[in-house]
Amino acid sequence: MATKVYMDYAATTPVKKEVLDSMIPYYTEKYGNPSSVYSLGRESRKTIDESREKIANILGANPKEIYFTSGGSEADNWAIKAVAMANKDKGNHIITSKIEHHAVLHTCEYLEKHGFEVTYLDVDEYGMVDLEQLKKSITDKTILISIMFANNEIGTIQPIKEIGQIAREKGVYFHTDAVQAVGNVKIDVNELNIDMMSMSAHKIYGPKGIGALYIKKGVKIDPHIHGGAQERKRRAGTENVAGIVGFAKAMELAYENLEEHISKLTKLRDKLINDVKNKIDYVRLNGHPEKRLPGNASFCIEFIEGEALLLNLDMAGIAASSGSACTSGSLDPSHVLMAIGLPHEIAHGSLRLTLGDFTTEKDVDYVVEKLVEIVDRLRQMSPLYEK
Amino acid sequence: MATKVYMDYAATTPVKKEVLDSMIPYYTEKYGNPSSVYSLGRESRKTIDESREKIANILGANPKEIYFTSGGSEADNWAIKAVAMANKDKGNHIITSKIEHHAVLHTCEYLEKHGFEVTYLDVDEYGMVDLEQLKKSITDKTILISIMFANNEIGTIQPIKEIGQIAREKGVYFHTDAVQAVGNVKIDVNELNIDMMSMSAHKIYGPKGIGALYIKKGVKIDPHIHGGAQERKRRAGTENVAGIVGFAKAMELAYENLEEHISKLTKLRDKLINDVKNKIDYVRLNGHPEKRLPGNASFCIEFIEGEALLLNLDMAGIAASSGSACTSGSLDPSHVLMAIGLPHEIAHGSLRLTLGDFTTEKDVDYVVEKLVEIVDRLRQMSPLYEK
Amino acid sequence: MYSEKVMDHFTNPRNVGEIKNADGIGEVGNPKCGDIMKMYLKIEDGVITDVKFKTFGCGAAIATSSMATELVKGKTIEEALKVTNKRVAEELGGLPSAKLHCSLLAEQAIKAALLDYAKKNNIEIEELKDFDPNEDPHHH
Amino acid sequence: MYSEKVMDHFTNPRNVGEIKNADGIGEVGNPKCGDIMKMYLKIEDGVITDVKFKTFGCGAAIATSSMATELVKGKTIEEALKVTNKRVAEELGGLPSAKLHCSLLAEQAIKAALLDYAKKNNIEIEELKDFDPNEDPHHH
Ligand SMILES: Cc1ncc(COP(=O)(O)O)c(C=O)c1O
Ligand SMILES: Cc1ncc(COP(=O)(O)O)c(C=O)c1O
Ligand code: FES
Ligand code: FES
Repeated sequence: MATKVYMDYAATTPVKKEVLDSMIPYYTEKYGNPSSVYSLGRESRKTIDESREKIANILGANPKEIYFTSGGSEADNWAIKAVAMANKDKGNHIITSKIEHHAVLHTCEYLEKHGFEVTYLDVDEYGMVDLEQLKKSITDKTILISIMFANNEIGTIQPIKEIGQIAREKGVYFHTDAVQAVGNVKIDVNELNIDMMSMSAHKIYGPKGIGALYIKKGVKIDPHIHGGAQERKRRAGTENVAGIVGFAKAMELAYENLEEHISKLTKLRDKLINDVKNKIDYVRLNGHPEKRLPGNASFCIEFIEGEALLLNLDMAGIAASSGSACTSGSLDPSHVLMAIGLPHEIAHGSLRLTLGDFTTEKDVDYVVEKLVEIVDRLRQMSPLYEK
Repeated sequence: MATKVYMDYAATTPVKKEVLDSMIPYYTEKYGNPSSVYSLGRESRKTIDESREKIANILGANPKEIYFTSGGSEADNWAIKAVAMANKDKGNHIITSKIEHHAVLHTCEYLEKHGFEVTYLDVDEYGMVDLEQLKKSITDKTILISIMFANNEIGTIQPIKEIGQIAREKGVYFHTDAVQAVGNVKIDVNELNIDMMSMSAHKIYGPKGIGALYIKKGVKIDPHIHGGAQERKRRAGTENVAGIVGFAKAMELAYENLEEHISKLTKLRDKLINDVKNKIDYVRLNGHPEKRLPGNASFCIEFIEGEALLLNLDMAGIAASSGSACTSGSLDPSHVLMAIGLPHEIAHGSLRLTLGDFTTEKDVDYVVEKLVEIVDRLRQMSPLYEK
Repeated sequence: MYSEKVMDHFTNPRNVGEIKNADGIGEVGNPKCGDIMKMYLKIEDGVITDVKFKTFGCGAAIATSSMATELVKGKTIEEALKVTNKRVAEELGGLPSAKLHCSLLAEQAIKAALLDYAKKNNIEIEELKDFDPNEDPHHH
Repeated sequence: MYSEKVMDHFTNPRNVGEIKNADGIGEVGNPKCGDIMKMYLKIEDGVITDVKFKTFGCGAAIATSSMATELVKGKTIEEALKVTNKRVAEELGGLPSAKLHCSLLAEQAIKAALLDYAKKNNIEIEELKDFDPNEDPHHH
């Protein structure tokens, strides 16, 4: 069935019309290589500079601190691996949390195989890291703290400013994966004490395959891709000009109407959460009740399994996601749901509904209606559910 | 002045209409994340699979051997660094050539700082590597040979099959940077004994920011970006679906009409070369007279300097490039022109004109006409030129 | 991802439910692994006259439960014992490789129910001598 | 990349050429570095009455040669010696930082020509006592 209601904005978003329109000329008539000296090339260079400036201004950064990458995963990999490599004479210890995106976790695991030590901080039942545990974990071998801004599964927003403060006091670099926070939270990198920050365009109505790493001036970090002189010799490769333009446009749109976006999404999300809780029993909300992304509603629905739920929702034209292990055919449910202390069988029944700029109240009503039916049907065939 | 004649196809190409048309739906209605289980996501997954298959078929590869990257530079970095890391217990020696793209050279230099040894093979006056020197350079510590398929500045095409044969006989991996060869040469990876091959879409009328690395089944190589399970867990990050579709479409178009493309370009190129040689004295052709890319005409024009030439051409609406040091304000002219044995002062007068699918005979005539005028004017003010 | 046949059995699973006074009941799997299958058999004169199931698990788990019940219904115990996970997967037009273990669950649930029947009736079923219903199919 | 003024002087360079029987000729730079500048001066009663140049080099090198000739034409030797590369770059509305060394070339070419004039006429110019026209401006 064709998708009637898209409720997976945290997975990716459609490209907004204004964004696509801004990109098209850079595929067709304005195709010059930004490294070329002739006018067609200089025009591309100028466009990249302007895009970089737009993004920097929104984040309170200097344009020279914004480095374009192919997305959030590359930005995470770069920040962590290249700070580790560049500072290994200072120390070999990295601190992160148990609920990071795999782009951070698997990178840390890779570094563990190459002589680095990693502390994975616990989180509480709401997904919050403990600042005291963080402080205690810092040793004189610690070179980097990497804690995500907002979690992609349960939506919890961390106390970034305080974490940055602790890092700065101890002279340790602080990287944050802000892929989910960008476009949903006001961010000033200096105010929040951030040294490096990962971003991705396709989560904010921009194109897939483009993102950026903010690197504060003075941070000691190796280049990520060697080659041409692009991105101030730190990330070689002919620039994805159209992608960069689209990313900047998406940022502009997101921050032009941030307040409105947040209040609209928060209202819809709260309605969704309340309706689900009122109409379905044995449901719990995952993540922090207040400190959460405006569009994130993450549930555990007991006695049923996530993949079966998603397939049924799909058949009703609803796009959603789950942290169930069965979604990937693997054994363990999402590490995030495990980290907030959910038992396996409950984590298996997780459902993530994420709302976005095109979500309407009617969509919410439709999803709740269908969800009630489907949950009922699946519970009827569940050996765990006894009325 | 607006560009009237684009003769820098080796730098980048405009995106063809058919290519752009194939991409647009993946920005708008078909925006699903390929990792999602619902129909919108499965559709994206299917599209990626089909694109991978198309590209693999053209190259005689298995679809599972094609890994999408953000471009040629990333592919080069991945191949070299990750083979080095994965095979360092076997050896620490890498062989490459002096005329590689910076994405290969700077990566090798980086590895030299981290305990690897690199042999940079010489080339002859035409830019050809010497197979005997290659054979002699292989030791039992050699783990990788990386030699480019075709050179981006002077267009010389290397004896890839023979290099691959030598590598295979010695049990050494063979990587080739085929960014310039793809779309201009028929390539069968098995026939040519290639283990890894870098590609980039924006050189063949596809979008910037997408490319691929061919990795033959069985090659021992580390993942490049850690994170999600994309690209068979070897290159994480939400896929650039539109980019992948555009890349596949561009490959399809390129190989549908390869013969025609080659014969058309070769004819125009030879006309250009002959006209320039006939109308301007003290000019030499760089690169191999026959074994060269169909669209590449690289000259050295004595007594004048490349940047001044490019600026004048730009004012006449002509987009071209040069390996002159002055183009970048650096001291040394292109390493490629140095490697083929040109003296500094001659390398400074280099001019690369590269032709493509939209080049006409009229374009060639216009460029020759303007070039004659400009060279004359610049020579008038050159202290080196004495009539 | 899933074949049409899988989706059909997942959407309209056959024989869902419980049998009051079943002659054999088998439960396999483990909620920790995210999948539990419970199988109810009615057996008369060595023939499975009725079968029902309840399943907590993914689409493949539900579809294989459904298909397995269809395959054993009306069959003798001997015939039912020949319903392997491979057979169930084949009848469904194949399963993604990550989902093959789910079909093992269905095979085991039937065996567990037959074992229960055998125990209750003091019968010895040769083929089930070494069968352990508590073994975790995920770790095969 | 280049200012309008630079492009103007690059496109229409002033005073290109040679002066037969020049009173002072200076040549600096090195073709190995990709830039050579040759400056011809006509000097009467301590005043530069005519000046011409030839340059092998980038856009900035040509523009700075042109601007430098304009700045010294009609000036006394003392005034000409005050035409620094900074001054030339400023008059051109600035240069990209990678191109600043090209403006040094112009300053040096003038000095070299004045030195040549001084030598030919057995004059001592105090300011040029330590000047070495063969020094490579790239390595400053
Ligand atoms: C031979 C060669 N290798 C690598 C590259 C780099 O490719 P990309 O710009 O896609 O990173 C280029 C072009 O810039 C090239 O010509
Ligand atoms: C928190 C977080 N980090 C990183 C990523 C990876 O970003 P990308 O898909 O652009 O590589 C994502 C999304 O997939 C994410 O949600
Ligand atoms: S029941 Fe878990 S993957 Fe099928
Ligand atoms: S003369 Fe070489 S950079 Fe200006």
